[in-house]
Amino acid sequence: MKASVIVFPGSNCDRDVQVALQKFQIDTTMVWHQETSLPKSDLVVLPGGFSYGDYLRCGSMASKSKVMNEVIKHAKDGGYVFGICNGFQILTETGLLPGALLRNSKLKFICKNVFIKTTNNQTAFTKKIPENKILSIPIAHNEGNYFASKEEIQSLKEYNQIVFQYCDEEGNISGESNPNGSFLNIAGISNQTKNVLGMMPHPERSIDQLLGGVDGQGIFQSLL
Amino acid sequence: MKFEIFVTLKKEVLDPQGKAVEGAIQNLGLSNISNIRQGKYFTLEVNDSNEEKATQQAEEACKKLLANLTIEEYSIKKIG
Amino acid sequence: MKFEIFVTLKKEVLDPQGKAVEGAIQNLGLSNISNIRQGKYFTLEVNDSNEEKATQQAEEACKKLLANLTIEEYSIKKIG
Amino acid sequence: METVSVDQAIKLGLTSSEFEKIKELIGREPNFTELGIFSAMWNEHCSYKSSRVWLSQLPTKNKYVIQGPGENAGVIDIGGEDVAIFKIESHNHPSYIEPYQGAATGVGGILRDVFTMGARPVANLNSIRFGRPEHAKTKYLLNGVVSGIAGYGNCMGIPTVGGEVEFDECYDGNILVNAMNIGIAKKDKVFLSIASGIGNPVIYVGSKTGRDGIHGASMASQEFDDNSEAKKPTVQVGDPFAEKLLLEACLELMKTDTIVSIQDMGAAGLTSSSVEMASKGKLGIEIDLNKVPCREENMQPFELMLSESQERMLIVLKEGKEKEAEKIFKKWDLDFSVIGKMTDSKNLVLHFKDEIVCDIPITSLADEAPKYNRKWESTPLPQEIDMDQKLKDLDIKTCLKQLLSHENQANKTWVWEQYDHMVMGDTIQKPGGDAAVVRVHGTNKALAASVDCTPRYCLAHPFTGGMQAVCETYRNLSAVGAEPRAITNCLNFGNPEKKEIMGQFVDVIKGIKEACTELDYPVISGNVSLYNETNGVGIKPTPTIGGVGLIQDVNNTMTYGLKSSDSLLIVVGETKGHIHQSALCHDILYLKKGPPPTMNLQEEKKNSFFIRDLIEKKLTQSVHDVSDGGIALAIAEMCMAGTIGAKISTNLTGPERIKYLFGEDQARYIIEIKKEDLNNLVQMAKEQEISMTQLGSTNLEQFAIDEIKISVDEMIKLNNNWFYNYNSN
Ligand SMILES: Nc1ncnc2c1ncn2[C@@H]1O[C@H](COP(=O)(O)OP(=O)(O)O)[C@@H](O)[C@H]1O
Ligand SMILES: [Mg+2]
Repeated sequence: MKASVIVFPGSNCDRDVQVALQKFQIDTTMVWHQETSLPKSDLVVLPGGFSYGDYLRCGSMASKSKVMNEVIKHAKDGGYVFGICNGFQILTETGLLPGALLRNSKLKFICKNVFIKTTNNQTAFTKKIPENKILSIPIAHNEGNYFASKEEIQSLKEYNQIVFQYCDEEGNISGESNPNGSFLNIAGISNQTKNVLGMMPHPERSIDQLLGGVDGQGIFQSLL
Repeated sequence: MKFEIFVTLKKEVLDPQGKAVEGAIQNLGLSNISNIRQGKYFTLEVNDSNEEKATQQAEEACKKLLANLTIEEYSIKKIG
Repeated sequence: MKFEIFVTLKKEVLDPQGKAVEGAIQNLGLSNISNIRQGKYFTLEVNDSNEEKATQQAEEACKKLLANLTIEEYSIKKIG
Repeated sequence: METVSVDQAIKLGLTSSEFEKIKELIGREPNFTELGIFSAMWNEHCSYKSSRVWLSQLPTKNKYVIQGPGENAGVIDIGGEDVAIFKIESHNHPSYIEPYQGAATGVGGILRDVFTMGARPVANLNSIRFGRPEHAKTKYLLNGVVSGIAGYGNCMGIPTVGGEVEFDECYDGNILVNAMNIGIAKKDKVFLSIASGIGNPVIYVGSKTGRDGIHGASMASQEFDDNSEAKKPTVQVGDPFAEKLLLEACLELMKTDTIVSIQDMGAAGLTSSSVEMASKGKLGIEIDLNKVPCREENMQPFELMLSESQERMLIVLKEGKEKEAEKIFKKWDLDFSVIGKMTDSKNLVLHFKDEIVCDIPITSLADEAPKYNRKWESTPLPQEIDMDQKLKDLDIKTCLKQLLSHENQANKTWVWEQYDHMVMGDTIQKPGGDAAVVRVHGTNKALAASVDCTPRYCLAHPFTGGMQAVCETYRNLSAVGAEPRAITNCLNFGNPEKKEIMGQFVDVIKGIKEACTELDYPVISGNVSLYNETNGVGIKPTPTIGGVGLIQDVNNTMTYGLKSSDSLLIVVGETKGHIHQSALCHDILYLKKGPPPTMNLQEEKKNSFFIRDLIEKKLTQSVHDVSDGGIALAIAEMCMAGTIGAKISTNLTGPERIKYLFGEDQARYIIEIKKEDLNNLVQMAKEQEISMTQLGSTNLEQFAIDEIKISVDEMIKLNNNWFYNYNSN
């Protein structure tokens, strides 16, 4: 398994995700956003952080980076693309995933552990996680409030693209267990062909018991 | 040539900021104020003396970057 | 009564967003575009038929909440 | 050349005798640019003119210190090839005027101080103090400051892992925002600001210069009055994105062999950075102001030299390395300009257009800056008063509930949930514990850090308060199993021209000195913020201490949440029941008289060694230091963190029981141990002459003190809600 992690100006979880991938023996290369070609990779990761300072709209400027043309090509050819947090925002800005991520409903940055339910384990990223498994994984974002038009939501449901939903410890998906106002408590979605995943929670922060948990490792294991 | 650009959320998109601002305004006792929506406002210069061409470039900036057409719409106004 | 409100950074205040957006626009090949500044744009309604009074309330909303007068300035326009 | 008047000098914050001294030093009248430069270098913030004589008394060395005060930040050895670099700094005045940007640029400034020395910043902490919650501006200031700290740190991708928040009337018109950062570097890759090499190029990198914060440094050296808001200079707006690029670019440059010295542009911008580098190297410096990258048109020399635009650095390169350096800064989309060179003239020479607009000896700006030995008056130790009448009828459950729900003891999750405290993947103890614990990346060791101060003690008796602040960090570090290594300090005081205030300052320094010496816990960096006064009323003396310690093995760190409902609770350290100046008296009963608790530094040391030894031998289940609210609150906090109850008996009644439970005697810790370890522990304590008392045991869902009972759930509710309720409307 070979992965490329794209580094944008302002990315700041690039090293974290590199550490995680390497922990699962995934051979990882860091790729600067101005590159015009990708090293041969099975997986491309768009890491979390504040690309371009989150100015204008989160992910908007990064989505226009040179290397993104290659990432889009890679996705269209069926390669895996994984966007975490800011990476998810970048994926919606490029159109590889539908919808958009708006300001959190309380207008505050939130960094804490949340529970998410694995609504769909039929993707390359979740295939080793039992269906409906509840995971405890941290979020850390200001704009994670998922929005999509009625038609888009319809199609997300139809093609089974909702992968993770915020829930409580028992798995209830409700207003109380929604940290940011996301539509349908959506925490992560895939594209129709299930080779592109975007999620707001940070699985790379949940792979070490010493740091508070290992619930994120199922995602990396699924990719192997 | 100078332009003003307005980028606003489409009507059907929830506006968490506008909503929060509205709550805050009410708390300030300005109870007559309602229906607040928040958008972005840009001013920029286009170095092209042909108005049509200049507008076209401003238009392109909106489409390519300043607005996210999934959730936003824009309008452009020449101001000098 | 409907108003439009523009909140912009004072001229001498650094606009980090405008600066970053300008860089990105240049990278998109729109090299004629320059001097981008980003501000906020609000629309709101004031439930008062007296224009003067309504404007005054919009004004108050700006001063108390919508604009941070330490670094920003605002302008108000009646639009309906 | 235009001449200047003494009136202009006074407007710039100089005194008339200082103006005379300038003329004497340069042997002529200064021009306006030169006067501006003098005013910036000679103000309190840059020259430390009121504090220097006293600061020099602080102990600055132990076997770990590699670099003490005098550089951008201090450096300590943390084993192997690694060093930790840290400092704390105030941004009080700007944060009062514009809380978001003030706090944000405060974080930005301290980060530059750390990475300018070659370190990658790995942990942010902050100490923030506001006026009464009901004061009209408090909510706005609190929200602005917290989101400003969050905005900058989060964007930089540096975790904010700890801090403190306090509300007190004395900060109504003068909030405190003290930001601390810790970075990690390799021992042989520490960069200093001592320039050398005549002819070496001086380069400017980072963002462009605008008219931001011109005279911010002198504002930080003046009292506020009702007109200050009108007089404020252009507020500096932080650009954390630019700083992130600057950080990466500087660290990349530092890997090459190109840098002679490097210095961030902080207070008084280009002036202080260029003068300090030249002064330390005993050289001259020549700058062509035409080459300074500008954001605005028609900027004048005075403005260019005094601007406090953020995210800028000044670097002296080895000759011929300009191209190599430029390539790196261009890659990161930053401005780069060769603006001058080091000279042998020993003067600061500035060119603008085709003129020389400044030519003054560096020594006159630095070494010859005024130094005042201001009048001071020591604060005597207050007498104890008899409080038994007031204490005897108090209901313990009510007291505990009031303390738990008081803003100063309330759970601060609302604050630190806004900070990304996990990014970089090494946060082992997040905010909420006694001290933050951050692993040294790629190793098995960790740094622990804590910032503390108890201003009510400092006001009552500054000497004791100074000692106590140092000891509280020492205890917090010990409680997580770290060996305390060194501190940084931020001394926030009122107007030093008043002898009582100057006396507080002197007493606090003496207290810090005493504690640091005894504990072998020196000061390696710091900052002084004076004139925290509005309309003649000063703040309580607030010497914020940031302590840093080392944990050799990350698996040997300790937390304070109770772990099991079948263990014993023990207090280590002697309980005498010192209730004067306690949180209970001060915040709940409004009894503000009397002396703070007595410090016993020998006990502090002994007990800390004992606790660390227990943690290392895995004889404790949890450890918590006893501070505000005494034993009662300490145990309550352990219960809430572990959602397990406790049951203790005092065998006391009336005022004695209140004093026992809520008294704030120092040098104490509560530990949770397994029953079977008790005998062993008693033996160890006896051998080491440690005072240790069994309090009781852990329990299921209740905290029971003698006959008094409260459920852990109820305590959690009381403790968790304050910030959410306060900020919900
Ligand atoms: N401004 C803040 N930023 C981050 N963490 C904070 C802040 N204020 C308090 N905390 C955290 O909350 C916990 C409790 O703080 P405090 O009551 O000052 O503890 P102590 O008295 O034990 O030092 C600590 O872990 C501290 O780091
Ligand atoms: Mg504290």
